[in-house]
Amino acid sequence: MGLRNASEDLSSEMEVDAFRRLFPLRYLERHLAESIRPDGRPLVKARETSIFLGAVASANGSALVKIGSTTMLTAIKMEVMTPSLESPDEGCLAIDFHMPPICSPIVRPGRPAEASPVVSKQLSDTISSSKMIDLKELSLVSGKAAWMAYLDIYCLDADGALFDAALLSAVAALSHLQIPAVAVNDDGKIVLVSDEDGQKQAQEPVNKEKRKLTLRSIPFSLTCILHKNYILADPTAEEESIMETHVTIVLDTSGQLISLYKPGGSVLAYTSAVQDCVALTRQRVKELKSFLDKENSAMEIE
Amino acid sequence: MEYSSDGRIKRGNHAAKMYIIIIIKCLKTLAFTGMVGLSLGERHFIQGGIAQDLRSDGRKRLTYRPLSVETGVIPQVNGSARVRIGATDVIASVKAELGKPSLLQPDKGKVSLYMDCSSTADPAFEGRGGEELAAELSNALQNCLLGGKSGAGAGIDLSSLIVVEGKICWNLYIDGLVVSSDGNLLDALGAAIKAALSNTGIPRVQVAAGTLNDEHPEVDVCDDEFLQFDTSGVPVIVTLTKVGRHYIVDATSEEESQMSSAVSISFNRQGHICGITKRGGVGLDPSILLDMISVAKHVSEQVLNKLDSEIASAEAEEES
Amino acid sequence: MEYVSPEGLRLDGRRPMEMRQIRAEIGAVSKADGSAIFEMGNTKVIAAVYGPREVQNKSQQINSHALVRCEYSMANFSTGDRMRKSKGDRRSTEISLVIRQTMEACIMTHLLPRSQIDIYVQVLQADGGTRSACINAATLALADAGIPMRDLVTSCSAGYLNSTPLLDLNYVEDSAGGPDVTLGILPKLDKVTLLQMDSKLPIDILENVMQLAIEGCKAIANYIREILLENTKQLEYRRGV
Amino acid sequence: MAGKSGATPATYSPSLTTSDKKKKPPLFNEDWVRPDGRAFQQCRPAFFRTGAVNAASGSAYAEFGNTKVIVSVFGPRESKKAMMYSDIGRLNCNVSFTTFATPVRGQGSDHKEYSAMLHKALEGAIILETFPKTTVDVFALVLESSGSELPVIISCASLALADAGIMMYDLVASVSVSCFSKNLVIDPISEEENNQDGSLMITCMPSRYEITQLTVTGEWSTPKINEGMQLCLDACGKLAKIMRSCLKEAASDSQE
Repeated sequence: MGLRNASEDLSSEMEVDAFRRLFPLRYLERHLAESIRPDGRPLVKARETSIFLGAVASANGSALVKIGSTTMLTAIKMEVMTPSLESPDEGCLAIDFHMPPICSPIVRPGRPAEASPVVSKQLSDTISSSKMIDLKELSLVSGKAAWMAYLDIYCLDADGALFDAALLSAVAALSHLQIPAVAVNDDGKIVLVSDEDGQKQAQEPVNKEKRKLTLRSIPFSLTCILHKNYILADPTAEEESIMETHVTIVLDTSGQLISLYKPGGSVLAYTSAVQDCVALTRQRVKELKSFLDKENSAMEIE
Repeated sequence: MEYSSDGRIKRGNHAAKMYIIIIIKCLKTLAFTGMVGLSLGERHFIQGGIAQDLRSDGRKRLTYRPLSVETGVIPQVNGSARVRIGATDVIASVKAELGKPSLLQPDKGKVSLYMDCSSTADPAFEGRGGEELAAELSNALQNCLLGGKSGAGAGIDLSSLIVVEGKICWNLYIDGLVVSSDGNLLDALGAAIKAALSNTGIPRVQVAAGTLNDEHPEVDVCDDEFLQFDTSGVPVIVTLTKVGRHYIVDATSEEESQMSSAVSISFNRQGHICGITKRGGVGLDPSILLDMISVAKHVSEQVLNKLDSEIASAEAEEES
Repeated sequence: MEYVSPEGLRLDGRRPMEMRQIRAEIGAVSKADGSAIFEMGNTKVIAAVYGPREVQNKSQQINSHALVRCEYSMANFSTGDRMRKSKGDRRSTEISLVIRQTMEACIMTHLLPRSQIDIYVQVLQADGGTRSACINAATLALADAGIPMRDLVTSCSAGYLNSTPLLDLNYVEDSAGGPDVTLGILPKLDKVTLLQMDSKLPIDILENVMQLAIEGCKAIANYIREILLENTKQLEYRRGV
Repeated sequence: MAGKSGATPATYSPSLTTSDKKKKPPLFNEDWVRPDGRAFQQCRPAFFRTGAVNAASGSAYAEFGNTKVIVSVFGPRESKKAMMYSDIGRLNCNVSFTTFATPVRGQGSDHKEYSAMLHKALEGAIILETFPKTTVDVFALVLESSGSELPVIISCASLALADAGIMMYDLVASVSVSCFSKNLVIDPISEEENNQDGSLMITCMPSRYEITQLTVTGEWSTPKINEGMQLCLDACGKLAKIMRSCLKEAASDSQE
C-alpha cells in the first residue's frame, strides 16, 4: 500500500488505486519499465529482513522472522520417542508449516490453505537434503530413546515469499535451539535435570555434550519472479498473484546449490535467467547469514 | 375493543386482553408452522403484555409454566428423566461406565455432558443445524452444574465416583435430548438432569481381594445392588429473559425471539450461585444484573421446591 | 444359540407369532403440525411432521407435487452401549431414504404441489425393528398433521430362526444374523409398499414369513386406526360437536 | 525427515526429576503468594499494538505476561454463498491455538467454545446495521497461553475491530477473576486457573458501563459476586484506557 501514503491529492490517488485494482498487470509493467517496483524497491532488492530469536518462551528454540510484512513464528519443542528399528541411533525432526486464518484473507477456518502442505513438504525436503542436521545428534540412548523435534512454523502475516521466510525462520529457530539436559530415571523414562539441582547428582545427564546442534551448512533461499525480461527478487503477495513464473533457489553457506523449484509458469526459464537468479541468491545468502550470525552472537553475549 | 393503527392494543382492561389472547391463539393455529416471523402487531402484543405483567398465555412475569417430571423413561441407562415445561419437552439420561481417572485428578471421577437437539423439535435443527445450539447448551450446563476447576460448587460430588483411587472410577455420561422446544431449554434441561441424577442408581462394585494394588484391579459389578446419588447439591437453573425494560422467567420461544439478552443463573439449596451464563449480545447495566440475580435467587427457591416435589412424586409413581 | 425353546417360547417369553406390546400416542411435539410416539416393546420412536409448507430450498421445488423429506436420527442413549452418533452416517441415511420412499408412496403428493413436507423421526430407544416403528410413527404423525394419504402405511418385521417364523424381532433376535423381512403395507388396498430382506431364505419359506409379517402389519393397522379414532373423538369432544 | 517412519511415533515430553507427586497443591492461606509474585488485585502488565498483520483489514497483538494473542479482522466482505439475505451484518469468530501454545504439545488447535464466547462478547458492541449483507471475520490465534486467554482474546479482538474501522458502540474490555476460598485473584495465570474454586469473567463496554458477557463457574455467594464484579469492572475501565491510548498512538503515528 505504498502509494496510498504518497502525497498526492485525493482524486488522483483514487485513480491510481482503481487502476491498480482493475489493470494490475499494466500497473506493474508501468513500474517495471521505470526499473522500480510498486513498493519503491529496485527490481532485484529483497525487502527489509529481521530475525528475532527466542520469541516463544515456552519452547526449546524459537524465532520470529519478518521479510517485509511477511511474518513467520517458529518454535521447536523437544519430546522423547523410541527410535525406529531401522535407525536406532537417530532422532527425528518433524516440520509443519501452518497458515492460520489470521494470516491472509484467503484462508478461512476449517479449510486449510493449499500452500501449507506444499511448503511443509518443500521445507522438510530442503532441510533433509541440505544435511544441515545430523540426526544422530538427536539420539539419547541407542535404540531406547531419542529426541523428536517438533518444528512448527506459523505464518502470522502472508505477503509473498512464504517459503523464503519459513526456511529462514526454521533455520534461525534451529540455531537457537537449546536441548534440555536430561537423564534416565529408574523406570527407563527420560526426565529433565534442572541446572541448579545440586542434590540430585545421582542422575548423570545422558546428553551433557550435546546441548546445541551443530549446523553444518545452513540453507538459505530466495524466490524470484521471472516476467518477460525482468527478474524480481523477493516478491510480495500482490506481485505473486499477478505474475506466474516463480523460481525458488536454495543455496547453502558454501554457495552450493541445494534445490531449485520452478513450478510451472508461462515464461520459460532460460539458463541465463536462472543463472542470474543464482547470482542474486548468492548475494542474499551472504546477507542472511550475516543477519543470523549477528543475532546469534547477540544471544550469546546475553 | 380498540386497536391503534399498528395493531397495538390500546391500554384496556385485562378482560379485554384475555379475549384477544384467545383470538390470537386461534389465528396462530391457522398459520403455517409457528415461529418463523412475528408480525409487528404480535411483537408489540408480546412486549406490551410483558410490560403490563400479563403475558400472552396469561402468566405473570415471574410465573413458570406447569412443570411435569417423569423418571425412569429410558430403561437401558442408569438414570433418566423427561421434563416438560409447557410445550418444551426434554429427556436427560445418565449412563455410568467404569473408567480410569485422569492423572491430574486421581481422586475424582469424570462427568461429561452432551446435549442434542432433535430435528423433531424444530426443522431448523435438521442435519447439523442443531449443533450450534447444542454446543451452547452443553457449555452453559457445564458452567452451571459442574462448578469450578477445583470442584467447588459442583452439583455432583466427583469424589464419590471413585472406586479405587487413581485406578478405577465411574464416568458419568449425561445425555440430553430436546424433543420439543418452546423456549427455556436451559432450565428444562437443568431440571431434567437433576431428576435423572436422582433417578440414577450406580451398581455397587466389589474390588477383588488381593488385586487392589495391581495396575488393573479386578472388579465385580453387582447387578442387584445400587447406590443412590445424593442430588441435594445439584443446583437449579433460572433463566431471566429481558424483554424491553422488564425481565421474565420461563420465556416461550415467541418471547425469546423478542429478548435483548438473557441471563441464566444456577442456585443450590443454600442459595449460593453455582454458575452464570449470559446469552444475547446486548449489554446490561451492572446494577440491573445484580437485581436480576436477587430476583432469580428468590425464584430459584420456589423452583427447587416444586422440582423436588415433582421428582419425589415421579419416583413414587415409578416404584408403584 | 437357541432362540425358540422346545416349549415354543422365545427369549423374551413371547410365542413365535406374538407381537410385542405396542403403544402409540398422538401429539407429543406440540409445535409440530403433526407428531406421534410409537412404541413396540422396548423400541420407542418419536416422529414429527412439519408441513405442508413453503419449499425452503427453491431449487428442490417440484411443480406437480409435494416434496417429501425425511431425517432419521438416533439419540445417544438409544442403544445399550453409549456412543456419540453423528447424523448423516450411512445407516441413518439409508433408513431416512427407506422411510421417505415408503411415506411418499402413500401421501397424495399431487394434491399439494409446490410444497414441502418434512418428516423427522427420532429414535429414543432401539431394541430391534426401529425401521418399522419409525414408519408406523410417521404414519400417525402424518395423519395427525392432516396430510391426505391413500391409506395408512403400517410396517412390521418378521424373521426365521431355529426353523420357526418369528414375528416382530427384538434386538437379540435381529442380530442373530438370520433372515429379517421388513414389510410395509397399505392395509386397506392390500398392497405391499416396502419389502426388505437381506439374507438367504428359500422362496417357499419367504412366503410364510411374509404372510406372518402381513398379519403383523394388519394388526398394527387396526391399532393405529383405533388410536386415530380415539384422537378424533377427543378433538370432537373438545370442540363441543 | 519425519517421513522416515510412516506413523508418527508416540512421544512424551520429559518432566522434571523432582516428581510431581511431591508438589502439593498450593495452600491458599493468608500468607500465600501468587506464583508470579503479584498482589491479589494486580493485573499482569498489558501490552497492545494495532496493525500487527498487514494482510488483514485490521489487526491487533496483545501480550499479558506470557499470554500472547494476535487477532486479525477481515471484511466487511461477502458472506458465504449459502447464507440468506440479512439486513444486518454478520459476525464470524474463530479462535485457534498454536501447537506450542500449551505446555503439552498440540492441545485443541481449534477452540469452538472460545469462538462462541468471543462471538457473544463482541456482537453487542458492534453496530451490525452498518454493513448489511456482509460478514466481518474475526480470527484469533493464541501464540502462547499462560492463563486468562479468553479475556485477552476478547479485548484484543475489539482493538482489532477498531483498527479495521468497524463501527462499534464502545471498545470491549474483558477481565476475569479466580476465587480461592475467600480470596479473589484478578487476571489469573494457568496454574491458578487449574486450581481455582470458581471463576468470574466479565466483558464490558466501559464507557457505556454495560456488561456484554458474564460467565461464572463455581460456588459464589451474592456479596462475593458483587465484590468480584466490581473488581472486574474497575479493571476493565483501566484496561480500556490502555487500549484507547494504544489506538490514539497508532492514529497519531499514521498522521505524521
